[in-house]
Amino acid sequence: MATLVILIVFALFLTAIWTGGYDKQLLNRFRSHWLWDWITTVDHKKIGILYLIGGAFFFIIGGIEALLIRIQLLVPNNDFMVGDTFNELLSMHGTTMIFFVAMPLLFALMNVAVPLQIGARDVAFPFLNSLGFWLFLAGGILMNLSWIFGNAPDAGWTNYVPIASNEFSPGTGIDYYVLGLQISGIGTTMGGINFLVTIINMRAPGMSLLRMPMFTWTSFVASSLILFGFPPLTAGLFLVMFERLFGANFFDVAMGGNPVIWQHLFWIFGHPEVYIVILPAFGVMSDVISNFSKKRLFGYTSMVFATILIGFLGFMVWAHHMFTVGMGPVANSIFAVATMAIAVPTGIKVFNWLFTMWGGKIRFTTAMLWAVGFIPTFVMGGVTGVMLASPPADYQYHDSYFVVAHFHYVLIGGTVFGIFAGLYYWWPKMFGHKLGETLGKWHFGLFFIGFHLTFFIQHFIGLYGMPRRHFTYQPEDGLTTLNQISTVGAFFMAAGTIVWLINIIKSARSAIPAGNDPWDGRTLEWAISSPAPEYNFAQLPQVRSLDAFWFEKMEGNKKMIPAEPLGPIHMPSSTHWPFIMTIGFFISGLGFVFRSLEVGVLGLILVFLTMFIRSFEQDHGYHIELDEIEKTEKGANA
Amino acid sequence: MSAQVEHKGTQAHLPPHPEKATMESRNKVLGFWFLIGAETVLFACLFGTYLALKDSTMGGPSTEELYQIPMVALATFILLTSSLTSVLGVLGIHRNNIKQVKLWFWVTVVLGAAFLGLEIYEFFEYVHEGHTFTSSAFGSAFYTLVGTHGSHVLFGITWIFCLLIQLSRRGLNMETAPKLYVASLYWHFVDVVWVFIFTVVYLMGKVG
Amino acid sequence: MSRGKHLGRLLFVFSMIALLMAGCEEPAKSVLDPQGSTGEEQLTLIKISIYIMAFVFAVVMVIFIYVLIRYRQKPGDDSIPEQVEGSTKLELLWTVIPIILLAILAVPTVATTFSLAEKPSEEEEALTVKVTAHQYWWEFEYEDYGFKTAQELHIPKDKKVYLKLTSRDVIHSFWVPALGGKTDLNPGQTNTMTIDAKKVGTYEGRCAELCGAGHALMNFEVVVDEEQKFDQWVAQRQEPSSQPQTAAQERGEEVFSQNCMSCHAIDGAELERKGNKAPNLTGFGERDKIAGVLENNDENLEKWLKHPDKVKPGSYMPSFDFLNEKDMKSLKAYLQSLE
Amino acid sequence: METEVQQNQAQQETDPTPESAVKHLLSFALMIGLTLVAFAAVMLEVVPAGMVIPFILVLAVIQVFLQLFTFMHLDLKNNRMTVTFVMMGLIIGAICAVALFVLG
Repeated sequence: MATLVILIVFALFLTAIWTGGYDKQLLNRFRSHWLWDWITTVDHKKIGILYLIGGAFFFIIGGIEALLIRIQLLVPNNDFMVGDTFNELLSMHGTTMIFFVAMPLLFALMNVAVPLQIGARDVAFPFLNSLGFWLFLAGGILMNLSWIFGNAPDAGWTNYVPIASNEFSPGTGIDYYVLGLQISGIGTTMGGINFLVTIINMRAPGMSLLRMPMFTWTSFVASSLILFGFPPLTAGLFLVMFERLFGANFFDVAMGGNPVIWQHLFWIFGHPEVYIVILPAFGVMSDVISNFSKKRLFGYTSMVFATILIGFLGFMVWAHHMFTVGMGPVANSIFAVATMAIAVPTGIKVFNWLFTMWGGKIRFTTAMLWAVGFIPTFVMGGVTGVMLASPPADYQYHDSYFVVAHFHYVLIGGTVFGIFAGLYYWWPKMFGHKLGETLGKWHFGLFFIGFHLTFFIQHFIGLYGMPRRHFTYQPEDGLTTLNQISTVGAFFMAAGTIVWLINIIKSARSAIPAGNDPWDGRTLEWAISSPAPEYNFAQLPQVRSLDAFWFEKMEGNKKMIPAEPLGPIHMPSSTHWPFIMTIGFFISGLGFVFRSLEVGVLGLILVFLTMFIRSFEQDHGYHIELDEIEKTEKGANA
Repeated sequence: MSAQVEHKGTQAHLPPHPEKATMESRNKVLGFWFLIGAETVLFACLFGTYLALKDSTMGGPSTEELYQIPMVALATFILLTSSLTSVLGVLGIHRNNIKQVKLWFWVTVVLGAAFLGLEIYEFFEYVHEGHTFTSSAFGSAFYTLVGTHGSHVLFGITWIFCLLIQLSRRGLNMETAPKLYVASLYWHFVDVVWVFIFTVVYLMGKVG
Repeated sequence: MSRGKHLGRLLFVFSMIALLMAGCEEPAKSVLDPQGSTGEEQLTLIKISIYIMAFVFAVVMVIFIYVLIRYRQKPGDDSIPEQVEGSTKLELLWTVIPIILLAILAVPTVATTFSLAEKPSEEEEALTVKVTAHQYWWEFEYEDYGFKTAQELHIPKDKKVYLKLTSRDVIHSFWVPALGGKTDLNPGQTNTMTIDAKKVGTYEGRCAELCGAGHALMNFEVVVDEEQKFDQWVAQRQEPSSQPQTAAQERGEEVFSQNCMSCHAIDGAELERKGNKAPNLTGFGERDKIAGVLENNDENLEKWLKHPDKVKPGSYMPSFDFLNEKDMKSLKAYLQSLE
Repeated sequence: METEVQQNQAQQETDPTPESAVKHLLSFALMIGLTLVAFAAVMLEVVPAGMVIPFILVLAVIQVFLQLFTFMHLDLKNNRMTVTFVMMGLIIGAICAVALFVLG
């Protein structure tokens, strides 16, 4: 019956669209609304801001989940949130923070900075870029709907089977995980391909590969990791979906399946994922440290090769997450040695950062504080990483709070610090005004202290025998004080985040224009006005060196030398199809979650229909005419 | 705002390599190669899963009892031939010969459909013998791998079919030519995957 | 601004004090205080890696702090520093030194990985125990002696114990921090692990792989005794005293066979059916804990019997709230009499 | 659109005269031949038992490269980046498949 109703509604919609029998005035009202502008945008800078808003939203949700976890662990045998509820919290916290916070916030920075840094007018696939964002948002919303419908995923962010199979996790919780990740994963893959092609094909004249800023390089390597890392996840999620929805038997031992296959698939993706979220942060750090030390990056070439090497080795080490599975000493040893090898290029990077600052003139802006705070924090996370690489020692650390401490040092101390550094650094380029420096320093201070309070302690909690994902501990375990300190630290971090939000609002209210080049920048994005005009560069710049803009400034030029005469600029037109297609995916996801094959298929039909329409659409964009460009450029320089 | 850009691409101006002529088409081709790279890993994971589970037949028919080599050989030759015909279509693009393009891509679609028909027939046979998607881990892994390939074939013929419609409506121009080129890349990739399926699934299944 | 700085310093001091305080508590089970050779070997490796890594961290910090102090921009100094490209010598230095340090770590790592995976030799006369994990309890089967027990793993001191680990349902992980690291228990697969204990005592064990709602309370104990005492324990397990002595206990056995038998078993008792879905309760009266979490006394036993789900979320044991007071009392008396 | 027709150095070298179908027909013949050999190796048991699987795998790999470099117009000189990424995909794919087979 329900299916019939849906079919009829669907058919009505289709007839309305085809026959034009819909309310044209209403549609026009929609179109003139400012939201429509954002929904249909294909401008990479606007998409970057959308990613920022989406990521920040989920950051708050994931943060609240983290606080609830820490409150539960405040006292032994607490009964605030136990059992399945606690498992839901930790699963959603992990999944949200990785997929819906770290990834989109990095995509925000990449979208804003990469095309500007390589002197491009646009990304290679504006349509896919927009689609990628909407799919991320749809995936995130779909997964978080599980809180409202009362059955969230509860098998950890790793979603190990058989705990995630129908038998041991009945209901729809895991389905939200599977479909939410599948949808946002498709978007992420598209984003990755987009950045790869952009960086390879769309660089300004003279911008050779070895003149690209470090952030562009790390984004490039991270995008290739996305390209090869997400398919195993896609494959794995398909297997889980088939098993949960259609009765397949990949993991059910009774039917000849093998649950370890999921672990391999997950970690073949999962380990590159770690580098996907850390490498762009490395890039931000490289740019920020070099900029605020007034020096070029020390050992640029070795930095580039270290990045590539980290990316490549990142695929050879996934099984170090599985030392205790029982793969045998041979496999364990191979993966242990491969893992240790990654420490070498990472070490190269750390020392290069230190020696970039050596002999420089360091300015402690907020962005630089994040970068400076990042170095000791990340080194801490790195050295515990090497310790974890040794299988016999890992038998003790594995799945204990020691591991929790380690990966938070890397993911917060590396990725989140990097994201904040990047946001403070590029904020003027995104919005035309800086984030407040005083509040910024409070934000950094509270967050930094809170972070170390929370997680330094957790190394010891782990060594004293507390496994991760335990909702409680016993009074006689002697872990009470340690856990309490950790909880207090979490609240410091929350306070820091609140200061950040206040800072955003306050600086937007006063909106003091920051000027084109507020930080005495080195790379191309600082050569154009803030915020960047929609066509980015009125004339494509001629790049003559690494740190192209700095080079021109040292030559005594105030601007980049243009590589082409001023002329009309071709732009892609806005399109609503990515949004419509995403709605199709969303309907399909929701349908499969509720085990309604019809709705699921219907959503997919909408997706393919949109693809079909898009394929037949003839849209060649539009040109921005010369006088308009001149007007904009004049306004920006006035 | 500014005026819409008019599309002026006509057959007469088609450059010898339309797939490399504009930034747009170069992006398209490069991006598509990346997608192929990603799909390679996706299929590799399904192959790995199949290999790990192929002996878990749970009393159902084993690979050796099940597979019918003559039918697989026929399917293989059909698909290999379609790969050749699609490349002949691409040569047509390079010669700016719309008739040749149409002919060879139509042949490709027909061959693809024939392959798909054979595969569906094969699946029916297997289900008949008690080898189903849910009968064992082997069944699940087999149908997932071969079925994913089959769905790629289906997508491929639909895609090329749509492009053929566009071709007859708009002619061979800077818009349709790169699309066809990319579609033929996709078709070759589907063929490459099949080369591994007949080797790893069917032939190795017979060796045991 | 200056007030802000002041507050910042205060925060810093506070956090440092907190970190120091953290060291004061005495942990009950610790990786850093191993009581068996497996744990010791692992600790050796942990120590080697900590020393190497502490060295690396110290070097980074020294350079880091020096740079931050020495090279901050002085007010009024607008000069442009020299734009150094790099230094092949330095870069080689921090490529080669880490490689050497890692090699130093890699050799004992590989050696220990292989030595820990070895099966105990014939001469060592290891005790073999089959460990089966269930949501959320542990079953220990002494194959050589032909009996099963649950929640408490008894082993003799100074003797290798060869564990064969598997799971009945989902993936669990066997962890006794004081005796050695984890090994996963996978359904349909048997992993092995060798441990021993050099000191008599009771060591806490935990499940270390998320296994469902009751994961945090899937605890167990390893009880280490002198060999002689262990043999006594084995003898008693083989000839358990499960016969009711008093009238209350007799009634208790009746209640047990009516309500508990489909899942639980008691060796040596004259009961008709013996369940194997839930822990074997032979010798229950001698156990330290109920369900691995509550101290074993009358009050807690009643709490557990009435609301197992409140004690251990997700527990499959149904509530026995419906038993009348007398039956409950006799059931408890019977259970506590099992030795 | 034509205003945008840019030719980079790599393309300027390409021959404006259309390529002939001979290369592709030869390549196709070779593929059919390799396929026949693979089927024959399994069905007729002409290859020693232990060698059959490696043998047919090698044949499959040769076919892949034939497809890539003839039908798919990949060539090392002009598309270095593409070749790098396709090879990376093949290597990582091979690692995944073998690892799942051996360790799974």
